Amino acid sequence: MDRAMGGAPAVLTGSAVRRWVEKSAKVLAENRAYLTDLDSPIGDADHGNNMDRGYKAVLEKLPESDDIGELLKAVAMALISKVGGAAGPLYGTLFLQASKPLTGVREMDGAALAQFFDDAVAGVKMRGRSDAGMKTMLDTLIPAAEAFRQANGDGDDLAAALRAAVDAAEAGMKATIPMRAQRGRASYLGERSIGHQDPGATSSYLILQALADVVAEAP
Amino acid sequence: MDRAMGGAPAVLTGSAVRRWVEKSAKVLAENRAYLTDLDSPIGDADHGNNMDRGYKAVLEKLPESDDIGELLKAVAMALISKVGGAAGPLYGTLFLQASKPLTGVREMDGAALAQFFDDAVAGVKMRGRSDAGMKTMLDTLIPAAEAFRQANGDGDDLAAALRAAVDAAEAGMKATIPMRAQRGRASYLGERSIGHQDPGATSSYLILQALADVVAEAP
Amino acid sequence: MKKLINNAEDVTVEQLQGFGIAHSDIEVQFDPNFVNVVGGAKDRVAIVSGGGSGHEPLHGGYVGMGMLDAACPGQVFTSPTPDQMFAACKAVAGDQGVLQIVKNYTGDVLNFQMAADMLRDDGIDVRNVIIDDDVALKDSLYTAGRRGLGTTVIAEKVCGAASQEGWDLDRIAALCKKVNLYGKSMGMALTSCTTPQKGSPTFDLGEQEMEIGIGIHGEPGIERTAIKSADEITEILANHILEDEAYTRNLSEWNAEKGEWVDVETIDITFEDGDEAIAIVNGMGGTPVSELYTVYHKLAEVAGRHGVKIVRNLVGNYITSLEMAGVSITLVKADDEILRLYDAPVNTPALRWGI
Amino acid sequence: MKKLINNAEDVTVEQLQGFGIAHSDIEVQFDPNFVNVVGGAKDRVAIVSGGGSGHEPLHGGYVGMGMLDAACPGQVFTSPTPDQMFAACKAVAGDQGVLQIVKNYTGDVLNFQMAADMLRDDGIDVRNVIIDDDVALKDSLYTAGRRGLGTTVIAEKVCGAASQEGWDLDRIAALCKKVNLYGKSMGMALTSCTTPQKGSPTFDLGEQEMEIGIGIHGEPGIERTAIKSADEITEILANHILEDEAYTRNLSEWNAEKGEWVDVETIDITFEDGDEAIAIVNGMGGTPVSELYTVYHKLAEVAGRHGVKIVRNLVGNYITSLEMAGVSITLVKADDEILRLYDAPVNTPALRWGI
Ligand SMILES: Nc1ncnc2c1ncn2[C@@H]1O[C@H](COP(=O)(O)OP(=O)(O)O)[C@@H](O)[C@H]1O
Ligand SMILES: Nc1ncnc2c1ncn2[C@@H]1O[C@H](COP(=O)(O)OP(=O)(O)O)[C@@H](O)[C@H]1O
Ligand SMILES: [Mg+2]
Ligand SMILES: [Mg+2]
Ligand SMILES: [Mg+2]
Ligand SMILES: [Mg+2]
Repeated sequence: MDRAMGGAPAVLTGSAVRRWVEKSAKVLAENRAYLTDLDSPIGDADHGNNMDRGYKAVLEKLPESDDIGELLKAVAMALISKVGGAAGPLYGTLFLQASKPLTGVREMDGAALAQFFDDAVAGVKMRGRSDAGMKTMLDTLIPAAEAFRQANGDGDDLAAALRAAVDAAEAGMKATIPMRAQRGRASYLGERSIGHQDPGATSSYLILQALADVVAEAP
Repeated sequence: MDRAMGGAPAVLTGSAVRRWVEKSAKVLAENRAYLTDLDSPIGDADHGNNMDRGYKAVLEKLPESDDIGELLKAVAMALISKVGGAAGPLYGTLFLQASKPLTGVREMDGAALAQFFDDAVAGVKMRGRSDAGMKTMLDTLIPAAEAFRQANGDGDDLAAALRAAVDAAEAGMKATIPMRAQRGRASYLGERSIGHQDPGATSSYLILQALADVVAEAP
Repeated sequence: MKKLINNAEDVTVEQLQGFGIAHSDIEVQFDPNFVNVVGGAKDRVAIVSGGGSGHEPLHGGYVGMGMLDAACPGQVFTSPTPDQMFAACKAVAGDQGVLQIVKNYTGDVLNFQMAADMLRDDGIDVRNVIIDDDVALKDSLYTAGRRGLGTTVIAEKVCGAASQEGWDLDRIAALCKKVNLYGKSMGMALTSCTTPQKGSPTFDLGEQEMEIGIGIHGEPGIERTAIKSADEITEILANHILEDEAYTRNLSEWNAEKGEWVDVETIDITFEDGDEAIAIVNGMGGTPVSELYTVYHKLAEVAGRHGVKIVRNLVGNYITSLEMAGVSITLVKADDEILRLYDAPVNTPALRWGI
Repeated sequence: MKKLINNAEDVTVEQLQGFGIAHSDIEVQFDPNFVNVVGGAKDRVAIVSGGGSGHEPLHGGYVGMGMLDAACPGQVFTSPTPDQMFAACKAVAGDQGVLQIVKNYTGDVLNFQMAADMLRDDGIDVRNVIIDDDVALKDSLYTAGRRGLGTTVIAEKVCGAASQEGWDLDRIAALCKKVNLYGKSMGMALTSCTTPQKGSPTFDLGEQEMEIGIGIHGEPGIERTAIKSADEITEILANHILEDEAYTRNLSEWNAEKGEWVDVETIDITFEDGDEAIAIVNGMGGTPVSELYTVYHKLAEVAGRHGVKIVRNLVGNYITSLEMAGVSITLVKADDEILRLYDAPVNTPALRWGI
């Protein structure tokens, strides 16, 4: 990884993306029961299992390549073919949509990563016919994408901008607690969905945090 | 009721038999849950309901007659047609068998009652292919019949002889606790039937006690 | 108690009312309660069974063309009364007589025998065949004998088909006895059931415990053990069945010459290498049918290992114990005659094919 | 957790293996997992459905002559993946195309749409019809819309019969949409179910509580109330169905001309005096079938009070939620066309008649 001043990497390389995917798989495995428990009171008690199963498949399918577009497309296809449920197509589309402009790209700077987040959000919105405030993964992803773009514009290095994104993601995730769900299974509960943290918003937070960690730990 | 010295009745009249039936119905209704609970660990949790349902039907069918044979036959037929399970045919046969020599009889002395108990026991043994020590109602009925015959032979009055029968019945009932069942549903449990009081032995005890009470309270 | 009922006292009647209007080929009668096919059995042998309620679809669900002509439902887990059986048999019997198929529980046996006596007095020819196929119980001397389990369903199906073919009463009774000797079953429970009358579980079973060798009345089984995997459970049940030795006992039977009920020594078959069988993997009421397929998968393997080939199967809830979770396995050795009769058309609420 | 399973991770595969060997007319494929009729749909439209496992007999139990040609089982309560659906449709489709019958859950809809896109790219003509019949949910703007419940079973039956009659794809798709507009359902739970993966109940329900307006994934319902009698529960569910107003929502549909998925405004029927209906009184998996008859009895009365006559009924476990105790009611308005197709022969593990 190239480093800007202070030793923080200035770009995200293909190998860092691979480490991100591996770290995500590890974190989702560790949080499997937690995510499934979150999916119990307002869902069908499978989100942790879905994500864990999906990322296990991702690890098996991940190519040796450093082409970020190829890597993210592989993530997308593995999730689409292994997760099922709502999360499979949604996370699948997130990575598929975001991977499109990245074919042949081997490192991403801050601007590219900001675009990546925006594309990711757009993919989920399109697939899920959903938006901010509906108590979904978008309530994590949208503030994270905005915070990243802001911090990057303010001149923060990658690690700092990702920290800002993760902070916004965490706030967004927690903000789902008082929300009334309008999409996904939780929406069936109406008022009774209030008071519970959204499982998809939580898995999105964990995946973003994995990215920030990978960049922060970068050699 | 005719009375021997001391005011205790010397014979059991038809109207006393009717009071016995009514008292039995009352006692079985009161002990419905108790008998059903006894039938849970070693049976199918219905004995109290069976007996209560049966005696409710008996009350409806009981003729105005003072003919003891007619009364007891009515008891038998109502039990047979309303109880079902093992208890229905067994109690039904008990009363049917014992009623046979009593057609046209309007009062029973001690000797007649001793015969009644023996016939009752014979009826159950025949219908159930069972005997003492198998953890059934016979473990109450057999010692009661024997104690009654003994006390009556010793010159006890009806009330005293019935008290002796009830005491023997109680002991017999309690003696079913350590027994291993060899008939009825409890026999399926083998060793595990040990340690539980038999529900049928208990309902037999309650019915005998009702008779003793009726005779003791007799006006 | 969590049940879809109105009044614990009346559940049987409530349910029969719904059953009656749901199935237009079947009539439901009250006081005494029984279920019968419209039209009865006229020119053929009537096949009648019955038992406590709570085992649905047994027996009412098997009333219909090619199976039972009438069924007598008792109170929950309580055998029906002789007057029900008498009325049911009278309602459907033509001049060919009645076969009573009786599961071996003290209450069922005694009540059906009383009913048979009443019918005989009334001039109706009646045979009374006991089904006692539960291999969990080894001895008959110190117990009430083996209970009637899933073989009952096959007996009802096969005898119903024989009646449709016009067999006479003695031949159908002999067939029914053969099916009983050919059939072996064993069950287990993961949970107790709760009868409406009692309102709490009949027995307590820890979260890590199961009961092996249960009957169908919520009564505890012959052994309580730590919970095991579906494959292990299936091995236990299937091996008991497949390795069961020839079971000898006396079964009560009406002797027309002597004019009394007599004990007849009766000996089961044992399964042999090369046998074909009809299998039932039966849910006890509260187990999802999907789980039964895991059991079926293992059962086919264990049977195969013993040289027994399953040529027909029923996987589902056929003889239940209210909402109990658990499974029973039945294997009935199948010869050509049994298979042909089994395959014959049947049209009942719970079993239907060929029509 | 008390289940007849070996490994919580593999339950779906374990069960499919047993299902495959139990039913000789049906094949089971693995990796990707699906169930298909031997021979596929060659000269007629293939009917395919699928969804999470745990709802058995839905959908695999409805694969067979006159109903589904293939079914894709997902993990327990998790919709299957597009590659399963793609492979299943490829396996059974002839040159008449494929109808996908999709229950309206976000995951099912998204995955089936992705599969439809893949199939279209592969040159297979595909229609995708959504079933959203759960009247418990009133609005579609602030929710994921009404869920798919029991009407799915009738849609599968009727479309399977139309395929046997040789209808073309557009006509069957129109029929399927009609059945959806004609069908309304609502369910309730007395207990939660437990998924094998989680191992403990999905939601907690007190001994005196019930959930009204549940789906089929062990998700809580729209309201929690004190437990009521079977008659009261039936009144609530039946009245919601019978008095449901015309429900308007957008359903996603492939527009071949535009080459994209478009929203089509769709409006349900309301039940009117004089209507005939097919009724399902469906057990959620852990409720004895006997109790369902009490519900059916009351349902027939309530429907009659609204002038609706039940002309066909299914009483049993047809679309379940593992071992959940509870019931759902479905009424599908039946015109002559629907009735004729409903009555046509069907031979599947879970539904069979006329053959
Ligand atoms: N329409 C949607 N748009 C965005 N996210 C959604 C949508 N529907 C559901 N989700 C997300 O998916 C998560 C549930 O995923 P999961 O439990 O794996 O799928 P399912 O709901 O099919 O069981 C929810 O917590 C929510 O964050
Ligand atoms: N063969 C028998 N002889 C005598 N008594 C018996 C016999 N079998 C059962 N019983 C009695 O019947 C009682 C059970 O009656 P009940 O519960 O009403 O019938 P069931 O066992 O059919 O449910 C037992 O407790 C026992 O006392
Ligand atoms: Mg979920
Ligand atoms: Mg009992
Ligand atoms: Mg009983
Ligand atoms: Mg799910």
